[in-house]
Amino acid sequence: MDVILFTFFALVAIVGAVSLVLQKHPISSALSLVSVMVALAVLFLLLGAEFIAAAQLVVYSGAIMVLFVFVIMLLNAGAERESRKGGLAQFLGLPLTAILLVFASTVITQSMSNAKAVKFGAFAGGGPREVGWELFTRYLLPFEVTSILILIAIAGAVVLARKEID
Amino acid sequence: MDFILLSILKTAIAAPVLLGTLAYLVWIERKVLAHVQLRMGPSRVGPHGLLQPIADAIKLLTKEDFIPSYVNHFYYWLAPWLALMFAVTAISVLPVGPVIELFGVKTNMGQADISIGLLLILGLTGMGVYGIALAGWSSNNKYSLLGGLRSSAQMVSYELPMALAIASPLLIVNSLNLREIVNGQAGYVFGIIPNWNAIGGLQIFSFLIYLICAFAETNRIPFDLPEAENELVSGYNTEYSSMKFAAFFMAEYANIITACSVATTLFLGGWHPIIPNELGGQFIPTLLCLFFAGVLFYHALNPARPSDRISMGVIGLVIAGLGLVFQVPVVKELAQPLFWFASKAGFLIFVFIWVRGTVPRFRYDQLMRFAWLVLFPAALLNLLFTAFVVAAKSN
Amino acid sequence: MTHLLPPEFFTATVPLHAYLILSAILFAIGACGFLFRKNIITVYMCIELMLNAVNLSFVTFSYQFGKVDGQIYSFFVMVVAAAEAAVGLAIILTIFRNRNTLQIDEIDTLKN
Amino acid sequence: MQLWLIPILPLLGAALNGLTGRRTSQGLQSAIAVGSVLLSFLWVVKILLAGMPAPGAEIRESYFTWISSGNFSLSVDLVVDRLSAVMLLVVTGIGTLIHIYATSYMSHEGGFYRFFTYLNLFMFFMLVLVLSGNFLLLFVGWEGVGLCSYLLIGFYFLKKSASDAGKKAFIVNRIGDFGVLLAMLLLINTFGSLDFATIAANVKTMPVELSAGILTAICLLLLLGAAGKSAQIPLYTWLPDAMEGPTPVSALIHAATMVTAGVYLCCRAAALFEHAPIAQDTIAYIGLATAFFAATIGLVQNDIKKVYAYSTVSQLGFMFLAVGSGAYAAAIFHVVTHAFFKALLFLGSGSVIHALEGEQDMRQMGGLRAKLPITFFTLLTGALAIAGFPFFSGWYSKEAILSAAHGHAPWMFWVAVLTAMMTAFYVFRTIWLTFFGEYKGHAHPHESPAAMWIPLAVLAGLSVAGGFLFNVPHFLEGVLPAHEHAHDLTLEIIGSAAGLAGIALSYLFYVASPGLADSCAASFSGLYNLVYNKYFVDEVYDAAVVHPLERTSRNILWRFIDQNVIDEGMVHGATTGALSLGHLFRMLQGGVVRNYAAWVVLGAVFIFSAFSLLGGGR
Repeated sequence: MDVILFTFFALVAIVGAVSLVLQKHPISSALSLVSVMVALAVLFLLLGAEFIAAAQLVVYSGAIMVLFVFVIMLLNAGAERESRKGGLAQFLGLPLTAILLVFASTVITQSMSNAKAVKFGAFAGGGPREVGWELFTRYLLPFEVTSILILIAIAGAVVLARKEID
Repeated sequence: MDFILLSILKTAIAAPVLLGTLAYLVWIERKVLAHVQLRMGPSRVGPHGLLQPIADAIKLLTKEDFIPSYVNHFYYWLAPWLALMFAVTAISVLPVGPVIELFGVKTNMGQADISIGLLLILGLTGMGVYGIALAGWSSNNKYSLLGGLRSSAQMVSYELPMALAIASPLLIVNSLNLREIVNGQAGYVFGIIPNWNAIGGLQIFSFLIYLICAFAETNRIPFDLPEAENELVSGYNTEYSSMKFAAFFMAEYANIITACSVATTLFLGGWHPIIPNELGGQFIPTLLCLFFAGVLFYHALNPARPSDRISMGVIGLVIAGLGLVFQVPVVKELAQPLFWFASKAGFLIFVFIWVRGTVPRFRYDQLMRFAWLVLFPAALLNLLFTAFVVAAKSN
Repeated sequence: MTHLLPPEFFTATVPLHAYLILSAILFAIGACGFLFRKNIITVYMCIELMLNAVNLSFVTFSYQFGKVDGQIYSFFVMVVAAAEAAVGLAIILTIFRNRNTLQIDEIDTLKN
Repeated sequence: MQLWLIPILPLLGAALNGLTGRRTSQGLQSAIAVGSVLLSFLWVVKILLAGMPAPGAEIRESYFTWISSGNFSLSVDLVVDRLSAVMLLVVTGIGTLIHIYATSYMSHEGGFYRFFTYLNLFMFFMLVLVLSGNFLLLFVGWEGVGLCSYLLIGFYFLKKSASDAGKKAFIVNRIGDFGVLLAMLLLINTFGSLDFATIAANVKTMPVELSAGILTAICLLLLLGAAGKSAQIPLYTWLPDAMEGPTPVSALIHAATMVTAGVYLCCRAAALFEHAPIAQDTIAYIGLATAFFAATIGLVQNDIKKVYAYSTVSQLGFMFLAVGSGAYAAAIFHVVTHAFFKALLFLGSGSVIHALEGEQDMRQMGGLRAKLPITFFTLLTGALAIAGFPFFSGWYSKEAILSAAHGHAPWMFWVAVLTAMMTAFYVFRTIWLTFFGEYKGHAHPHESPAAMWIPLAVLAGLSVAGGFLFNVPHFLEGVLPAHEHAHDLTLEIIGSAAGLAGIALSYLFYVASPGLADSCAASFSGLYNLVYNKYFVDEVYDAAVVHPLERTSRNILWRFIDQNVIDEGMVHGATTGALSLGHLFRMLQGGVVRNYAAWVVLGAVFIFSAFSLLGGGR
């Protein structure tokens, strides 16, 4: 069961990510990103992170991506044009990322070879209660600081997006 | 018995019931609106138009599926089903009754019983906006686009006060699992006042806020800006016809059902009776049914129309029989919770229709200001207050 | 139901590093997108993708160590991503309003 | 007990006035200024009434850890024991009076709120100095009062002499502060603590052969600081110039409170001085010399405030003499009484100057007895007090000091007696010249308003009765190390006689036969000029220290090091280097974000390669 779920949603995630990169139209990219996020949410569930999975749904695909779609529609962003700039990125981009991927996976396989396998339900420490407990005891200060960060972000967004009066 | 098989069985039971409810909700709404406006409402197809939904279904299925030439086909096709999918999926985590034992199988009355049910519902309803937004964008029509934009902005804005309003009862019952939430509201204050969050839990404010937000989330009057007929010629679904249109329609009603059921679960104590069973709460369903049956029989005896003589009588008999079912020993365990849940949710749905019949529509800026400057602070204050109360109680 | 399927169907497990490699792949794809796409919004979505990949590995580690901390980190990542999305989209709006373009290569006033 | 309120209140006053003074009225400003100081005075009184610490006991409030490094940790704590209680009462009490006085005295001056901001700030720092439980916090107050005195001396900053005097005071104090700093470092090195109590405890247990050298060094350094703050030889030259500041400032800072900080410091460190006899003797010599020379200079000055300034120096010398001869209590006693009568004298002279529209030269005064009766009588009481007229406040403390000096070394006693006589002489010289004879000026003198003469009256009362009202030595018994001196009647008679003789002599010189003074000056013209020009000490300092220093810094430090090495070499070199590097690296910044991202990925690749070559996560 685990294997099937994992493979299916991993494939969904990868296909979504690829289509995010390859799609020409921003809306399509956005929707493929949403699919990636939903798939990831399921994987979180498999890893026993219920709360994070729900948060992934609510925050990422429910709010952030809606914001993206909203902005894309608002600006009526069309398909992008080609440009000759960024030669370095164009030519080195693919090999670089490939090398990065190879290195990363080698490191992972080296260091994680003896790690325990993932069984659904083996780790039940990801419920809202546990996360909330940690969040409000050991991580209280970072939590508060994050709230301040969000406040600042709100103010900045308002200031930026306001039509300048002139 | 196996988990998967059980789930499939439940779904097999639940899905047709849900579809039937969706279909007849339309009939109910039209009837109620009609009587609000002193009309008859659908009355031609079948007795009192009772067969109207079926006729509508046939019509929608057989209509020509007209696709404008300039739309973005894929998303145009995707949008309605996306909307319907999320709307219906959200219902699957709602428990309509306690854990019961049937044929030696212990199971809870509801599809899935997960520890983050409420969050899941929030997430799915949040996803619901994609359908509308996509529909608006893909049909490549400025009215639809405006509708889509409006609905996405509106939904994002109203999700905040909604979540805050939901949070305060959660503080009291202190769980995200819907069944535990309902069980947390069991019991009666002074043995008579139901210990529901909206009444015994003194969460009436968050209940109202939630209800208002639910109106907005489901794009209902007075917040139906995305489909404002007289501004946007019915907004995002302007370009849709036949089954796709029906999908949007069903999605809307499914959302209403979800919202009302969530409200019932969170604030109105789910399936718990309004009067303790030992004080005769268990007889209320039967009595109600018998009362309605009596009314119908009266109409059958002195009918307004000749056809009533039969139809009213038959319906009356059915209802009376239903009333007696609530006292059958085994079925009772299953039927009474269902009755209470359904009646509470049904009442809320009636409120939805009622409001639609009576309240005018907001202006868009009013809508946004209302969300951010009234509901949001109110919900925050309520949450703060509740937190203080809970903290004071806990020590 | 059980006898319809082979038992290992229910018992088979996924090695942990599969998750990590998946997150690495997603991250690499995101980086690729960042390098190749020219629409600001898409580039931005690629960043979100990378963040998600990182979240996945965080959660995986929290599974491995049986501690909830990793999930806390990914929670913080989400929150910061939300804030970042708000500000970033506002910036994009402003850019579009002032320069009427979303091509990332055309916004190069700060060169040399 | 909320000790922190005591210093915070004046600080609040300073903040209020400093921030809002531009807009508020003078009435409100003076209300804030006086009120804050008065409140802290009342708070002090309340605390002391609530529970006067027994001798040797203390009220200690520790607020937070200030410094904690290694095994050395220092906490900010305020301490009230009997010693600081006395100082607190003096500082806040006299401070309140002088604030009241100043509201009227400064009412016609510009920068009214600025003045009171500085004054309240001074009160804050002074109270911190007095209250602090360790050397470092004391040093904070020490520096703060130095700053405030600089600001207030240079209050009329448009006058060059004023700003110069301010600078002089500041710089001279720097030398002393340097000493204190070194002393503190030595203390940390020796005792690993700066807390008074801890140090005092450790000193007692310290073996003599080990302690003698280091303690002497510490004490001498402390003494340097004290000499700087309390205007002792060789660092006394700033105090007379400090008279450029407004008179209330001279009264509060340069007579009553700040300049006695040195004495207070010595008494705080009494435990140390007790174990460093050499340093103690040095103090005694310095104090005696200062007292004597300052007195001689005071004899011939014509500026009334200058006279009082030199008398302040000389009185401080007396206090140091007392400290040096181990009579700490007597020194504090003299601090108290001196605060009374010297504040009185300054305020009185201020009232005279006020009446004469800024005239300070005594040769332009005279005959003001009728015109300024209150000022006259108050000033007279002050003069009697300082002259050691029997049973006036000054008499008690001076007798205590004289007997202590006799106990230390008889010849010191005699010199001190002579000094006391001179003190009486020059103080009464000012009285005669100011209030007797006929008026030689051109202004139209008038009595000062109530806000000015009421403080005068109060201070007059204190300087009459303060001596036997507050028996400080008895109050301080067991707090400070005391050496029993035989209570010798003859010494007292000699001392009082010296005072009376001084008064009589000055009467003879300036009232009975006015020509006598000038003829004496003429006959001893050489000596007269020497003394009149303050022994040319300022000139000597200029020639010996200031000018060489200035020349070297101008020619070597500025012309060579600053201009050539730093400017040309470092600054311009750095800029040119940065510029060329920038030219090099600007290729990198093509303005194409995706290329930057590519660089980032490249870096990531490098990191990962290194990581995996080093064997992955093992």
